[in-house]
Amino acid sequence: MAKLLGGIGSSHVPAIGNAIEQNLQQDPYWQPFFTGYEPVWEWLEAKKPDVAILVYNDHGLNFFLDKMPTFAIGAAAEYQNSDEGWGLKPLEPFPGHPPLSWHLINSLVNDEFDITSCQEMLVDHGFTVPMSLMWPNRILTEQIKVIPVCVNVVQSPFPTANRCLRLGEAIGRAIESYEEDLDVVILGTGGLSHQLDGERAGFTNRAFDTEFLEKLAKEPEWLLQYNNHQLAELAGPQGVEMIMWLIMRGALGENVKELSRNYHIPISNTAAGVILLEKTA
Amino acid sequence: MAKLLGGIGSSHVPAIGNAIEQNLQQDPYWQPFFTGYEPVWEWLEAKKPDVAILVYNDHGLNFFLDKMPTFAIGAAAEYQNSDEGWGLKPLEPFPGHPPLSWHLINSLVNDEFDITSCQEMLVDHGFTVPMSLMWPNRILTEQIKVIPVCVNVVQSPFPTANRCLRLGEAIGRAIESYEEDLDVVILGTGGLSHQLDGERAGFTNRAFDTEFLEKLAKEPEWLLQYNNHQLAELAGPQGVEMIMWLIMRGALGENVKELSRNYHIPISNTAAGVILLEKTA
Amino acid sequence: MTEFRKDEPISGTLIFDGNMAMKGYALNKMCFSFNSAENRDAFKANEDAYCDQYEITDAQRAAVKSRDVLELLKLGGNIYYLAKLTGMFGLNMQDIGAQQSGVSLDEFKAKLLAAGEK
Amino acid sequence: MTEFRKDEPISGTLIFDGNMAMKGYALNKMCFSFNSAENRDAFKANEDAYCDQYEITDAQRAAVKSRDVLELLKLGGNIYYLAKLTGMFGLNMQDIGAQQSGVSLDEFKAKLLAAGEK
Ligand SMILES: [Fe+3]
Ligand SMILES: [Fe+3]
Repeated sequence: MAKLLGGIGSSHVPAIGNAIEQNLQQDPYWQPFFTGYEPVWEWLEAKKPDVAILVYNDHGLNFFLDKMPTFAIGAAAEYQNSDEGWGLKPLEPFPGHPPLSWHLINSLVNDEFDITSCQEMLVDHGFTVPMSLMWPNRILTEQIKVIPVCVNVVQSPFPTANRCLRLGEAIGRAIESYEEDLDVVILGTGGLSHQLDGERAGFTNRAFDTEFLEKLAKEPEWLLQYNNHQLAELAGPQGVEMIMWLIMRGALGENVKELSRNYHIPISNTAAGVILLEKTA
Repeated sequence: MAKLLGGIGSSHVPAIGNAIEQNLQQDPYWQPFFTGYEPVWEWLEAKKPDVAILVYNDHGLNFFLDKMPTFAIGAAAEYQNSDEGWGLKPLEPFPGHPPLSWHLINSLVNDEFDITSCQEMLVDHGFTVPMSLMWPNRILTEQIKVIPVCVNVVQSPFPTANRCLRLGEAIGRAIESYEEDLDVVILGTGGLSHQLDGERAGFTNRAFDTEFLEKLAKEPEWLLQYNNHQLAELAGPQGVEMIMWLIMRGALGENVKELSRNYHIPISNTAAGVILLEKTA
Repeated sequence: MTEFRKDEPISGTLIFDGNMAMKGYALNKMCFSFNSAENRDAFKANEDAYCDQYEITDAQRAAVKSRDVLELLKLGGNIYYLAKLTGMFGLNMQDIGAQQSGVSLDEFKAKLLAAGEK
Repeated sequence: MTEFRKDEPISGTLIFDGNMAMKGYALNKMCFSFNSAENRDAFKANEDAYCDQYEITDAQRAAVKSRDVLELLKLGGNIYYLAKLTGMFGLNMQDIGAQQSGVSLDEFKAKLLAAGEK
């Protein structure tokens, strides 16, 4: 049976992709950020998962306002990256896992999640930056397979934090009911606090992010006290992306151990976080 | 406050569009079908609703398998019809009601329905045929406003019958919480039993359809005993469309009176039904 | 929940699920393109060149050539997109219904009218 | 549930909800087209002709011309699509962050670095 080993929460700021492309990891600006990934690389190297379920948001590459899904799941054999209009060089395509994709879609729709299925899908920096971050030594033939889970945080209304946590739980159940022996990891990306638009552009909230990270392993329901409008005020309208980390957390179930955590301001306009959680039962 | 007056269930077979275009309503083949709409026309003429919420499925015009939503709701000022590839002449655009669309979307997402919002959307025969059927004397400037609610019955897995009934209930609540004084009608379209593909093409099931129609007003939960695979066997894979009538029924709430009903085989490959339900409280 | 995998087959029916979708994506994508009159004309002008653009399999190409709906379904075609292919050649849902159930168009229509008599 | 309509305004922040979306659809659609290098080139070659294709309002056209992000947001632009417009002219998220908050780029970066010191 498939087994979910753990989850990683990580920011997906485009500037990171740039830093990796230009080998800036040891620069004073970047070093405090990349250092947080060392435990993640060790863990992924030790566990060698077969499939990654990558929860992220599209920023206007694959989806437009004419067809804006709340939750979209990829079911393609391969996912292509493409020009987003402001300079990042598109990466090579990423291999998918269609049978597990379809199992997820079937299980989630049966559990009454209203999924948009995508049999062909472009993946933007929200997806490619975490892939480059977690698997820096990319060897195409030995590459991990990925399943994109794309969440609407572009057109309000976004899904509620509660809905995200429950989706995560349903994903966890779906993985456990998949018959093939596969080791799976789940990534929840985006955030943490930041604001790109409005007079308040550049806003961050260290205290709120810190409490979010503190509570994530043992008390994820803590975030549910806030509706998305309140989250926008506390963490910036783009900081609301932290609800995607709840999808990752929900999938891991009740018994979770925090293995590492890092937090650093600033990466571009963003308060960047990373957390590594292992499923213990 | 907005008020839901009633609901209409109706088939949306393309051949009907053709019959209307060519004025075949009095032909022996067509008369037993169109006669069923006379009470509907009288009721709509008396009630003159301001907005119609039209639940239907796209058949490969607006949506493809690359972005296949379970539930999609239109939020456009206008919806265009277009060439579907086999001869129906495209109709003039239909005016929407964006503020009510957004109210629906906001309310439903808050109620944890994972809606795909569509700010631009082509509507196919599944939508245009019911419009032509219910409002045969189309005067553009006095036209009813419409909100499309498009359901996936193209790519399995389809939403469950239960999910559809709950979506309907949530739509009903959303209408009742809309502050502007609007009279609203909801249409649930598609079905009834039919099969387009496979050796069993041409399959119908009068007994099952009759029981469905019998139970719809007072016992809509009757359909929930069947999963979609069972429905495909009983009513044909395209007969599963009857779950969209449950969305209509769910919106009407508990107190409903059946004003009229008609059933006729065949309209093309389909067992065609129409039902008129009035909300009594 | 994996119960869906234990579904009993339905006589004379192929459910378009993930397994079928995985087989037929390119074929369905090609047929979806036939919404456009320009594309239909291009296909009619040179079927092979048009099929080349979509990388359909040889078996799918052969079934497209022969307009064999049952075969196209088995190869992963979805009826709604296939209908745009057959529609281009003047075949409507009753024509292909007759073809799939192995009877003449008149017999197919008669069978449906008979279901109306009961 | 109508509670979302009673939301208190957030200082210096415009939430991209249905009301804003209704204003800005054509503007956002135009900016979404800038994913394509070919479209970006066409826009740079003749901005007015490109804007004509999308039927944006005169106010939106003026704000596009002046690359005024705050104004574009008020007129219904969504930041993710607007970023493709500004990105075309070499302005990244920090450049437009500085512009919107009314400070120089160096001040904007310094403010963020200071938030990192705490
Ligand atoms: Fe993001
Ligand atoms: Fe239909």
